[in-house]
Amino acid sequence: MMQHLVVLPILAPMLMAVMMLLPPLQNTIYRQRIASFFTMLVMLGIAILLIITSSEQTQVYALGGWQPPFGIVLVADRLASMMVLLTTVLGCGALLYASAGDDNLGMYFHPLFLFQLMGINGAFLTGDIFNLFVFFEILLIASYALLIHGGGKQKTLASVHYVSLNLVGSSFFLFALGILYGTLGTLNIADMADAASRLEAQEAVLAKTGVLLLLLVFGLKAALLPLHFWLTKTYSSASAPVAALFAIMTKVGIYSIFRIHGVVFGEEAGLLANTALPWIWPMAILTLIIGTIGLIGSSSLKVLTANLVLISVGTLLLAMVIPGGIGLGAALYYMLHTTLVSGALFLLADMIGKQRGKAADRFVPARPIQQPGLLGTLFFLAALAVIGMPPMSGFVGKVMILQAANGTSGMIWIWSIILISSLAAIIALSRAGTNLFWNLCGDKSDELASSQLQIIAVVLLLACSPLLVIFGAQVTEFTDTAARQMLHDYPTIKAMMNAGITQ
Amino acid sequence: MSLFWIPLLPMIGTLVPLLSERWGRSICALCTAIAPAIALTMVLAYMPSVLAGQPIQQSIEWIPLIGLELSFHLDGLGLLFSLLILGIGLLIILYARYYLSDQDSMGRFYAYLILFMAAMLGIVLSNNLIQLWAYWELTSISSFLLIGFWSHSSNARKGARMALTVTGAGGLALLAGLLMIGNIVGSYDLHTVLNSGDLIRENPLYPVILVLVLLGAFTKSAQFPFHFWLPHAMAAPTPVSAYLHSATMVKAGIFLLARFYPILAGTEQWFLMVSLTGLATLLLGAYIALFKHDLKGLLAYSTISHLGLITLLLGMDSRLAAVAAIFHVVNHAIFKASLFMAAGIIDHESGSRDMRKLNGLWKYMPYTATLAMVAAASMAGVPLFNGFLSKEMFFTETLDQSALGSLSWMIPVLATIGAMFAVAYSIRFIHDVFFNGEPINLPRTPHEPPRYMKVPVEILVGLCLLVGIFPQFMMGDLLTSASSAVLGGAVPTYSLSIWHGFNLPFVMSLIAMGGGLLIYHNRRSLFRFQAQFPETDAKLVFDDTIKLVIEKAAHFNGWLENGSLQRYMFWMMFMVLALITVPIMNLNTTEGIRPETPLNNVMSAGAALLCICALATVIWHRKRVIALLMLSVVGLIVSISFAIFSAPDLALTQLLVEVATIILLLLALFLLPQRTPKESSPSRIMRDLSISAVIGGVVGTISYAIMTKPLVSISDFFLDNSKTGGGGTNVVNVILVDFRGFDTMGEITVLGIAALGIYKLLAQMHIAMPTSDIDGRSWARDKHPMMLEVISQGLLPLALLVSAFIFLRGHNLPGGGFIAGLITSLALIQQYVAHGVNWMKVRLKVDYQWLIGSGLFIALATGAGSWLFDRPFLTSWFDYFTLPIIGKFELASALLFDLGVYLTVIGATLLILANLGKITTGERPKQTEYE
Amino acid sequence: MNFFLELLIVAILALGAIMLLIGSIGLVRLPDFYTRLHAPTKSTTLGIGSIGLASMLYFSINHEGLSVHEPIITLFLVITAPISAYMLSKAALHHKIKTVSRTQNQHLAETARNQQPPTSSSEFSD
Amino acid sequence: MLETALLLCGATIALALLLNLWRLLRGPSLHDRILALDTMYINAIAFILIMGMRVDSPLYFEGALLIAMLGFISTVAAAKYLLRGDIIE
Amino acid sequence: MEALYALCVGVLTTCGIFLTLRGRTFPVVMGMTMLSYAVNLFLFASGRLTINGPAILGFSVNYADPLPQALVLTAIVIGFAMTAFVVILAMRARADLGDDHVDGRAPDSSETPKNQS
Amino acid sequence: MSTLYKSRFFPHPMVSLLLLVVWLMLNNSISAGNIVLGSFLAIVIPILTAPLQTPQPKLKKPLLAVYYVLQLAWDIIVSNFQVANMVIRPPKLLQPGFIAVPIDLDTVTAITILASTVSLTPGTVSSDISDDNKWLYIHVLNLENEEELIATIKQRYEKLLKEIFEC
Ligand code: NA
Ligand code: NA
Repeated sequence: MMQHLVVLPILAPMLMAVMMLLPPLQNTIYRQRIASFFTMLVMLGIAILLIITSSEQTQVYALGGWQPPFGIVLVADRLASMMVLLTTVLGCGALLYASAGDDNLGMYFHPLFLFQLMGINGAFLTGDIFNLFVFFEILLIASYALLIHGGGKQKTLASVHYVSLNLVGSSFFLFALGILYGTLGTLNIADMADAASRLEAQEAVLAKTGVLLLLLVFGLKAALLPLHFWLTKTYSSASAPVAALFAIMTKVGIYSIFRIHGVVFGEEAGLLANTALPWIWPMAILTLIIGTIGLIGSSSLKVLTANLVLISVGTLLLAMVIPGGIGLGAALYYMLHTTLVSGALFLLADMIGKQRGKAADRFVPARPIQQPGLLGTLFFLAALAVIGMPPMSGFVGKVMILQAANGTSGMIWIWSIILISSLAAIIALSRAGTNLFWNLCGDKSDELASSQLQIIAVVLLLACSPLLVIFGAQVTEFTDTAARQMLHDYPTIKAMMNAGITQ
Repeated sequence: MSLFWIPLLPMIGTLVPLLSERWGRSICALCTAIAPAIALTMVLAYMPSVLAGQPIQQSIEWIPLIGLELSFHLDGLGLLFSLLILGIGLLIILYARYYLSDQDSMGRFYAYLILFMAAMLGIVLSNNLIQLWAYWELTSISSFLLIGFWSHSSNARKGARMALTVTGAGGLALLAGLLMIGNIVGSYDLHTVLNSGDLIRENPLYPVILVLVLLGAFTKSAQFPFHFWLPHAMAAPTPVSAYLHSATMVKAGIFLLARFYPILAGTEQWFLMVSLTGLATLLLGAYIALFKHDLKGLLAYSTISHLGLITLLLGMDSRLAAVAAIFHVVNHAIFKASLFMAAGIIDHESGSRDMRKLNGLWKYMPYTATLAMVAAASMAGVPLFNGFLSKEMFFTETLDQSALGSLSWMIPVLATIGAMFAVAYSIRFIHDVFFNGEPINLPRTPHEPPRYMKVPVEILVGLCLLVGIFPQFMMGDLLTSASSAVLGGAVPTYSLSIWHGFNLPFVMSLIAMGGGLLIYHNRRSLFRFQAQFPETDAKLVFDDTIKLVIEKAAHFNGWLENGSLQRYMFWMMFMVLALITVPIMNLNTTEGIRPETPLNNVMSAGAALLCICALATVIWHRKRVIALLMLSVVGLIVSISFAIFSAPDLALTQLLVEVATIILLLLALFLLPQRTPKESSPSRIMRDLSISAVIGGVVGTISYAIMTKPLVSISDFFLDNSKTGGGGTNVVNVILVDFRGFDTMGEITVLGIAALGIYKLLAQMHIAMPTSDIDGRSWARDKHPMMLEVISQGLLPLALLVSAFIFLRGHNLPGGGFIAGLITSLALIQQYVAHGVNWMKVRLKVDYQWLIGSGLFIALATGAGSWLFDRPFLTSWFDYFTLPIIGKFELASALLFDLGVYLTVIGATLLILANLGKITTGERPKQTEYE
Repeated sequence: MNFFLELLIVAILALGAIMLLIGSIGLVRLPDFYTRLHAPTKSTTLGIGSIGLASMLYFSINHEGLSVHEPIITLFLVITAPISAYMLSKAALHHKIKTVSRTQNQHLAETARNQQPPTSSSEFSD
Repeated sequence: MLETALLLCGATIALALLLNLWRLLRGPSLHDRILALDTMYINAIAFILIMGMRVDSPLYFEGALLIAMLGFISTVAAAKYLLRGDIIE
Repeated sequence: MEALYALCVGVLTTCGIFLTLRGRTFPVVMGMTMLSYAVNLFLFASGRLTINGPAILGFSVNYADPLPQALVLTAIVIGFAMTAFVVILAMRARADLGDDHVDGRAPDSSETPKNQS
Repeated sequence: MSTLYKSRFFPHPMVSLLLLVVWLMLNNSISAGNIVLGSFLAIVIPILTAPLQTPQPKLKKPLLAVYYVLQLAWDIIVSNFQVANMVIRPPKLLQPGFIAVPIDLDTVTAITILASTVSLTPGTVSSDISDDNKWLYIHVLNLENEEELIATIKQRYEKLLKEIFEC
């Protein structure tokens, strides 16, 4: 089984999701919950094994035994493995939370959830651009279906916008693929890098449009300005576990930008080298600015968290465009941090909102909640992480990014924007905290306290943050190596392919 | 390793009060005190060694990549501050035990307090810049919690946020500064950094670093113009004010200045920025303090003033001044903490802090009054009390200044004026509260506080006296050691004694006292004078600013994200346009070298048909059914185009999908308005038309440019290996089920998920059904025309036969599981159309969800089957067999995979369409009878 | 290929194409919906039938082995064309689509619309 | 001769298709348009068969067969839509 | 031929995008369908146009590029799934929000042009 | 309605036969393999679709049915030319009209075949059938003699159908 490890993060959730459509798992929520947990545990094991094996050597898996670049390959390097693990951990949290009852608000929660994981993992692992499209569609369609989970006007409206924009986005993905295939003649990502360096001037012009269209597509997923409009409403109206899981969705876009625009069409792509870089710069900065403004102007915790996601997107891409790729390691660490913490915050916002009754998570006076100490502490820790204050992981991430930018040409921009957005986060989160927990009126609300599972879910996700600091040496070392591997390993992968390691 | 325990113990101790709260207040306080007490003992144990000039240092690696070490360092400066933090901290714990009321959660309070203590210790002991910053931020956070402790009060919440915002902002600036320093030095080790003073001062970034670090220090130490948060932090319980806002946290900024004195001081920039800020703060604080009617307000501004004084001292270009600064840090901490505690007692026992109400308390609490008087005298700088000593040193140093050039004389003058006000407010504090007539409308009758509440004050006041009278004995070694740490080596000679003779500084002291008395005497006219200025409350300004920022931000959000998909879509198109037109400008020629395919009339007619119908769809898009018909022609032509350009599989698929789509859209149209209202303005239409036309133009251009260029691609491999490697002659099909079978598996997964999602959408849908058609005509009565039923029944077996035909030949000829699946689905849908949902429901007992599941499962299992043969997922297998009669035939795993596709397609399509029909049928209102 | 066979195919093709064209012409020229309904439904049978026959002959002659699958298309059309017409005309009747004024027995359109037996009183009234 | 005939037949069918288009655009009733579409399907079948003969490929047959099946389905669906609004009930 | 083909792709793209920019769900859905036609043709053309060369071994001499065909097939199926979802979503939106405007409510009357024909 | 064939394996033998023939035609082959496969499908498909089939009248006189089909084919060809002529003529010369034909058949299958026949023969289109299945409304492209047309339909087609299905 070990030699098939790379494909398992895709197949395991798919298999269980499919089983859930069939007897005996069909339509019984209890069995589905147990099955989901079981799957998550298995996936956790797979992800950890994957991390271990890929740390030694990048794993390449040729599906159907077809030699790349002809067949589809999966490539698990450190980065991909890390993303798979991240997804799984986040998924565990979201699933635990959902199993407290949210999964029963509509049909098919568990299969859709697992399909979503399948799509996300596939997007991380695939080494084929068209296959990436397919996995994008899987994760998108699952996200559409999950978004409406629980029902309600807000969700429907958010879905209309989210789905429409993404459908059009997918069309442009195909345009881009058409252009790239039409000029490069291949679909394998590593092979594309190779073909790109051989292009003639006029073909390169055409290929550039394809590369930039891909930026549009990934930017839409990542919620880069001005393609971010779907984000706030989608994230703030999705049911909590779904929103939490969605925290990884923007990262898929960012990951793809890292991979495709940072590496494949990066330094060594001949005439296509760094095509997207001049675009990512301003878009990332604008995203950060708009996210920051949105953060300050947020009127509820969910909207605030959604804006935090936006800020993290801007931050990540800003880190990516630091010349020489020296910000990538920092970005990867920050990615771990921000994904888990925003996932936790979405869950927390839901718990707080539910306990506050009618006021929900809006920043208005409300009756005291049932578990002020517990939720307050959790919120406090999450806020620390978000603001980037010790002892939570945000601080390490931020310091890493600032250090990476130190002394580079864009330093002033990056530093001032990141620091100002940190200040905005302080203002916004202190406002949020004081309003949610301290600004009270009336007697204790009669809403139910959050269930054990929900609390465990949040604690699980939040606990990752200090762990990322405590084991900071190992984690930063890993992300740094992952970044370097990503930057320099494509030639290696190419070589491995040619050597025919596939069978 | 024990140095780690000093900051670590309180950190762990944070949990102690939370756990011990249940055992009662005294025990809680006692338990809370354990950790700091041990830490204090340890500091004392290290003291001899440090005083002997042997600082202690311990570190372990943490995150080497960012230069973060867990590294502590106990030198003179750290020792002095640690003693202050732990010593006063213990007193505060005792004091708070009596101060807090029963309603207050003591455990929480102590937890915050100890957390703060730990953070503070961390700052003063840190030997790593990043670690120092981390603790620095932790003090901001814990002080936020402490200020907001009485969270029900709006003042507390706002005060806490303000403090956090200001100090947090400073903290970020500090971080930037520290990172720059680290970058220049190449290390974040404080020791290394402190030895690189010249390197830093010579760096072109030095001014930037200086400003950033000073921002951190000034915000924390409430220096003008960042002083405004401190008075509002007084919303905190008084023990907090005594501890944080007089003795410790506000001194963190001072500590920072002292700590970086060796590397940042000594330049003109330093002198100007630090001393002027200090001077301004000194004067402003002293002046405003006098006018505060609130006891704590007075003390807060006095604190600001004293912090200004210390800052001024550090800013002076003199090593002795630095010593004086350190000395004053200690003195101020002692007397101000006791004053705050006294103020707390008064508040606690009388229920008010308003000096206009508090009068003549001497009668009620003479003991407390005595203590307060000693502390106030120290604050005023009266000889024999510790405040006098450092103030005299300060005066001495002001006289030595020449950095302001011809204006240097102003420094001593202004210092004296500041001191006059200090005397004045000190007198006010005593006279206004303890004398000055009778109390007015106090909520409670004042009396002496409980015994042990006075103990901390007594101890501190005792220290005031001891230090004031025996300075050298009390402070000598400690001060030398601390100063040596600040100055980085040799400490200038100075003398700590009560009497330095009748010299100019002493004269200044006398002037200050006389002037202070005079000012206090004339306070009423001064109050009147002050009253004529509108009170600019910094808090209001700050609050308004924040509120405005939030409002503007919210407004901006609302404006940007106005909830209009059309806008969002437009922006996306705009990005598309930008992204594809910029590079395409460089395309010199679209003409390639590939020979063009010849054009004929038939194709031109087809193209015309396509374009006209596409345009007609747009033109008539508001008449939806018509547009739909136009659209279906477009689909038809597209499929025929595929057929013409040698893609029979595509043509078949497109045809089927097209019909399925049209049926779906027709179903949807029944439940949607039949016409679109006209609501786009002409300008909007023009805008949309232009952008879509330009994108269309560019896309067409790109398409043309690509088609006319030769292509070197990986496709030959597929043509070469399709038969030999994949066992099929239909290369497209072999690609789908074999070479790129993984894509296909994903594709049917998408289809399956879509069906599930749609089922989910339908499950909770309650829709109003139109009772008449678009023109108001009622529906026909005949639901299922007999003729249609009969013919449909007859067609079904034929259609299934065709579907089987298409399925089986797919591997070698156009066809395959997907196409066959769609044929089957459409044939069944046709039955639904002819017979209706209810008729079908009874007869067709197939669970479509189950069908999807099995289809996907078969595909998955086929793929995983290759594992049995130790091959990668989806490795195909095929072989040829010969049977009698039948002859040679082929068996291939791809066919099984295709079966999965087939079943999934049927399941998904029917789950969607049949369920949609079910919904409408179930909810259709009774029709008005046929006329 | 045998000239006469070729000629035969050409003739059949021509017949089919002309029939189809005439059907489409009728669709354009005829005065009302009901009359237009006749044009294509007729010409399809013979039109497609002929072209299918031509194709059958063509492939049977030009390629080894018989080609007999074309009639299946015709079979399908013969089965389905009447239903398409029936459904459309039913809809037209229901929606009272205008007939050309000289249409005889217009009252029958009304009774047909109601799917009632024709009323004897109004029979043969022009 | 056959080649020319096929070319002419193709052109004839194309002409027929354009005539259908005219009716499709012109209407006036929806019924007319649906009828025009139905006729288009028929003509498309012929077109594809002729196409197959012209390029001498038997691979076009299935396309024609499917159009024959599908044209019917969509015409009936559209007519049902006119009659009942709901096509599956 | 290529030019004509590209023209058709351009026209379809234009029409599709214009429709997706409309304010009601149904035209938007039609726009997406139209856009997907354009996309499919475009993607198909990335393998260049070939007449009489279906990629069925033994049936022609000069085979068309089979890979884009396979890609387009996948794209068609996925497009169908997506269209189906968005269509039903549009209905759901109408049911939930009471209006078929993409934003759930008709725009303010101030934005409506005054002189409607 | 006459006797129904009850076999589980051959619910509709005629259908099975038709399927086999169509299968062989589709494959352009009468190879043994195709006959086996075709027979298999011809058996399986009717079984699969059996739940969706309402009882069908039995074909009593298959030979007559063949005659009917041939006659219909001839009629289609002939009238196609007539209609072609009408279409090309100036449309003003047309005399369109509706007629109502009383139906004497009592199985829906037969009625459907009759209506289809009417539609297939150019010049007439079955427009509607009355609720009680007793009247067939026909639109006639050029209605010259109403009674004669009704009589022709009844004689030429309905009578045959009645015999074929014996109803
Ligand atoms: Na007073
Ligand atoms: Na229905």
